[in-house]
Amino acid sequence: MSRVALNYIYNENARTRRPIIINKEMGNKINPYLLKKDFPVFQDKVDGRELIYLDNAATTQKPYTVIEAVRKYSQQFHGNPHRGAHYLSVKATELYDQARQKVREFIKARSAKEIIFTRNTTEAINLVAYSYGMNFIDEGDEIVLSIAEHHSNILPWQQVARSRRARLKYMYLDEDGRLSKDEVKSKITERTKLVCLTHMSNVLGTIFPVREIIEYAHQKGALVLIDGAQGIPHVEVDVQELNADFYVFSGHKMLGPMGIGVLYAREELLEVMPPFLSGGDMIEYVSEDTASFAPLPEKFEAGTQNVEGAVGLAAAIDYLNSIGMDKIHQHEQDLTAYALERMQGISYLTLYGPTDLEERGGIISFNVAGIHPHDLASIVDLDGIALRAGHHCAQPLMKYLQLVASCRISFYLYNTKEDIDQLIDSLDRARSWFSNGTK
Amino acid sequence: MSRVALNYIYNENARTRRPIIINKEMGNKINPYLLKKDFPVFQDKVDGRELIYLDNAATTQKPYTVIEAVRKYSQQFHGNPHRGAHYLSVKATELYDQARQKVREFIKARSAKEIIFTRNTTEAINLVAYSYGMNFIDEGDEIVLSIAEHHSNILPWQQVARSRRARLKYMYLDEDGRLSKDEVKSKITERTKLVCLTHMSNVLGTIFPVREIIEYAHQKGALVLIDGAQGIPHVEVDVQELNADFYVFSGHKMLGPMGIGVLYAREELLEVMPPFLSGGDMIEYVSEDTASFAPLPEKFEAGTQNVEGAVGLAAAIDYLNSIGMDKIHQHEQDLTAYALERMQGISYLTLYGPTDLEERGGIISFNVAGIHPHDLASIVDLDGIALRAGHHCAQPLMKYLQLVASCRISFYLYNTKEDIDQLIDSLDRARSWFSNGTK
Amino acid sequence: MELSSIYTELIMEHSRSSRNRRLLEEKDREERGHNPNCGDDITLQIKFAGGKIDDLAFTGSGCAISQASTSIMIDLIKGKGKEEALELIDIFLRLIKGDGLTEEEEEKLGEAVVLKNISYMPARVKCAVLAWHTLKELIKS
Amino acid sequence: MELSSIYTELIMEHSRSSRNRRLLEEKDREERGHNPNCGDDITLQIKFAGGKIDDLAFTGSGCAISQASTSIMIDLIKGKGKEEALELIDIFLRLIKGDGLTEEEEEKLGEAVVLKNISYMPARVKCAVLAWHTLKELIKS
Ligand SMILES: Cc1ncc(COP(=O)(O)O)c(C=O)c1O
Ligand SMILES: Cc1ncc(COP(=O)(O)O)c(C=O)c1O
Ligand code: FES
Ligand code: FES
Repeated sequence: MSRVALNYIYNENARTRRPIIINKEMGNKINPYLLKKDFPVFQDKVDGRELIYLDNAATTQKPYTVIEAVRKYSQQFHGNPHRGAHYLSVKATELYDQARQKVREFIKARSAKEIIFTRNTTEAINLVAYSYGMNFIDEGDEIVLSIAEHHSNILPWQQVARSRRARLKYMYLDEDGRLSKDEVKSKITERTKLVCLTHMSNVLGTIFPVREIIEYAHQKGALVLIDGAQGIPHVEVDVQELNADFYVFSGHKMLGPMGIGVLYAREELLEVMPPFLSGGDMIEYVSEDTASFAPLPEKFEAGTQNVEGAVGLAAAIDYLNSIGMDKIHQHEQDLTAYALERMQGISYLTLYGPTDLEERGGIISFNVAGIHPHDLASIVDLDGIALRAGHHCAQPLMKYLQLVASCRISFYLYNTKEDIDQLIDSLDRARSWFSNGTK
Repeated sequence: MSRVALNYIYNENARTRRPIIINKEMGNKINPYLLKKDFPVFQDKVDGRELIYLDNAATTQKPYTVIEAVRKYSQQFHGNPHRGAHYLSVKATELYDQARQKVREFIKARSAKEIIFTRNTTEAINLVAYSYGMNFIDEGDEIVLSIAEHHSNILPWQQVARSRRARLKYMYLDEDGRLSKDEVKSKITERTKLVCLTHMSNVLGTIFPVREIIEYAHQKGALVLIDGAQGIPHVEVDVQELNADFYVFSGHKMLGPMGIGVLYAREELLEVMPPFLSGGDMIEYVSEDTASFAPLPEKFEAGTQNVEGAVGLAAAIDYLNSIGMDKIHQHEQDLTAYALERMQGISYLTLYGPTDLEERGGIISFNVAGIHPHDLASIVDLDGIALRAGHHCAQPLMKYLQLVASCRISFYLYNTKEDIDQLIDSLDRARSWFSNGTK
Repeated sequence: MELSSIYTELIMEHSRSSRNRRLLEEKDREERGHNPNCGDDITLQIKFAGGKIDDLAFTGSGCAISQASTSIMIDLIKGKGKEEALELIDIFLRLIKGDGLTEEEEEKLGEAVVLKNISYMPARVKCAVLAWHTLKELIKS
Repeated sequence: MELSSIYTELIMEHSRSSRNRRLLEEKDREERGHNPNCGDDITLQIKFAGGKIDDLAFTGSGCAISQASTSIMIDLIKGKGKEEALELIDIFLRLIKGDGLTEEEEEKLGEAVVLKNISYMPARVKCAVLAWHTLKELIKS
């Protein structure tokens, strides 16, 4: 139990709307009660109830600083970036470029040219599929996915495989929801052109050994795309150290606005890939019949970009940095340990995914005996608890697990042990009601 | 002069932050001085100067109501729409659906299924190019564009033409920047599969007779895509009456947020078109090797959508409706008449585009003798005037006009005659400085 | 809202009941209905006799609401003529859409009225209406 | 900022001057430089003699800032050795980047220091540096 006992720190700063910086001296833990004060959604009752938000894998809530950054941009600095000589256009360009730099630093990319803003993870993967996949993957090549991929990291590759007559191969999971070395080695071979793997399973919470798999794939001559939608928000990522070829993620899953996502790719790859979307500012010269393209990163950003989204994402990164990704990760691990410990003791619950904390993050899938997951989600919602039920956009994994649906909770920096306690109380009530009609 | 004399109405409501509704009884004109109060950017000095914003064709400023709608969504109602049973997810779904309905009503589409949210105009056109163009345009087919298209409505078609071995044909403009009937008839023929035309030229301000051209194209068996980036914000559009097959536009050019745009397409077309981006919520069933797709409109919206962008766009539409598109258009016509009248009298100016108000809207391109457009943009910026210089992402048109660059001013509901007067004063000063070193 | 006002005793009973969950020995037609976004599906089997719906039953799986709604529907519809059945389906769909029903209409729905509160749960509407849409297809096919 | 602090008299003069705008009768090499986002371009021609830049001139078109910067650059560079020219280019690029220069460095740039304020106009930086980048290519090629 000692590893899960949170050592809360009370901090006077918390009453202001500034991100809370926890001094090392005060212990190396964050205090989610204080962090919650930075998030307006937790200040008022939501639909008449205290909000217990356990759907962070779907999307996260936003701190004041992010909301304010977007508002301020929209009120004072809004212009169409690039090409304009006037103040607002220059200012928008500057803020957009700064946001790109901020992302670069956050993921430790070599150059800002390697940061392409997209709408979300899904679009980033589609960009790679259309621009890299449709042009560099050939008949007979193999694309290797894990069976735990989100639809967004499956469908584009189904399409590439179909169009290019390549082969899709899946790496299956062991009984604990892990990818075994043997499985990796038997699927990734000299024929593999691309490996597409999620950093963390959005269903099972498994954190895959991406660095090792990338290294192995590179030995075999394959490139690797890491779907970081559930990675970046929760663990420190250094794309150079990982040596990822492509790494993609969404702003809205890391405290940022919707409508902004990121494709990181190695510069050499982006250089040889043709543009995906075309039009607007991504050109140099256009004649009636042909065009030449702008250098990176503009080459991949067609039309007016979502500057306010990028500005909001930069503010989200500032907020995360002010807390520290290591502390955030530790906090989620503590919550996960506590939740697993409590939930494992409940006989009507079935839990899915690895039990070893070393191999997983703060996403827990489970089912309640005798209650359909969608009923359960509705019932706990009556107690103000937000969790997700369904296939989590991972139908192939669900089929592999022989499940139609599961309930899923997912943590972030503002969650508390109390959230978990309340969830379990609510599960208990649901369970009695469904078993014998009492609450 | 009588048609350009604005009949300003003073309205007490203006001091509150509500959209101003001008009663018919008070005259049929809007008062831009009052409207300006709805826009925070005009409340403070920008970079130490009063802002005179004449770059509306690039992007427009946002009223409080739009900024507030986005803020409120982000603070109180944010969730990942679709599939979630919990309150925030349901609320986000509801607001997203309402925004779609609002867009449908605004452009008078038959069904909300015909409204696909995209990032911007550029992405909407790319969607059509990839999904319709790459699948339904065949060798020998012709794609007819006007020479006045924005790069976003050229490059995707160059790519389709190249991949599908189709032919690109341009309709050229007459000396006044208009499309003649003869030109239309000589280019659109039985071989034409698709006509791509901007509603209003973003360089010359020409409003093309889109209804007539659509009718003619349909007679010849061709489909028509109207690039409404400069249409919807300025004139009332009824897509059914127009009978457009595709109509696309951007939120950020009509008072809305960045990162949200719209593709309208007739339901029958969307039904047969394959998905463009894939992943996330746009599916029904997914197996390891194949997938079936969700019905419209989800089929074309992959990944987590920009709900806050859609909510902001809905607020922008509310604002525009509260004024009335007819009044907005009339106001812009009044400003254009005034500007043309004043500018035509200045010998050092060369104006481009139609002189007849019936054929044009509030975008005016010009050059100042002896001053490079980019110098001019920098100089007027020193007076707080935002205008655009360059090729306006329409290089083929510029080449056709034998211009390297031009200056461009573009009006919206908050512009005043005074803005134009100040611009002209600033041009005069620039001109004297450049001619003889005095201001 | 209260747990007990949505998952009412009647709904819980029907969702657990196996009375209408069976295969018909003799059937005229069957129809499968499915909700792609939860993966649930049911199959309805029907037997007509003398212009009336003589027997009706279902198999398949889903949430408590879909299962209860199916069972309640079967109790209501069995023995009715085609036209009347279609009318009841229509009334029910309007109930769930949140349209106000007349007292007379509510009466016609009988027990099915307990599903009224589902109209306040947009995410679950699809569950309540699954069987009814499937039946409509079945009768019309 | 003031009009006169950017479009200074010296800049206006150079932008109008035709002294350095010509084709060399004898050239060793030439290099074209262009700014895609405005469409402007210039061509520099160079003639070396005894390890020095004996003659340098330009043709092409562009804004006042690019034309002035080109003309000022030619005045500064003509007669210099390759190494010194490259050093001056480097100092100038740092000036426009907004890096603080030492007094000594500013002195080396001579008239070119008038372009300093361009560092406050990000949209026009490309204009000020066009010729200098082109010359760098030309010398190094
Ligand atoms: C006519 C026209 N089409 C397309 C666009 C591109 O719009 P966006 O950059 O929002 O995609 C613009 C504006 O830049 C435009 O004026
Ligand atoms: C692992 C994973 N990949 C991809 C996605 C898709 O992200 P988005 O919807 O932001 O494109 C998600 C989240 O839904 C996810 O969890
Ligand atoms: S959740 Fe599947 S029918 Fe209710
Ligand atoms: S605007 Fe073209 S070089 Fe200055």
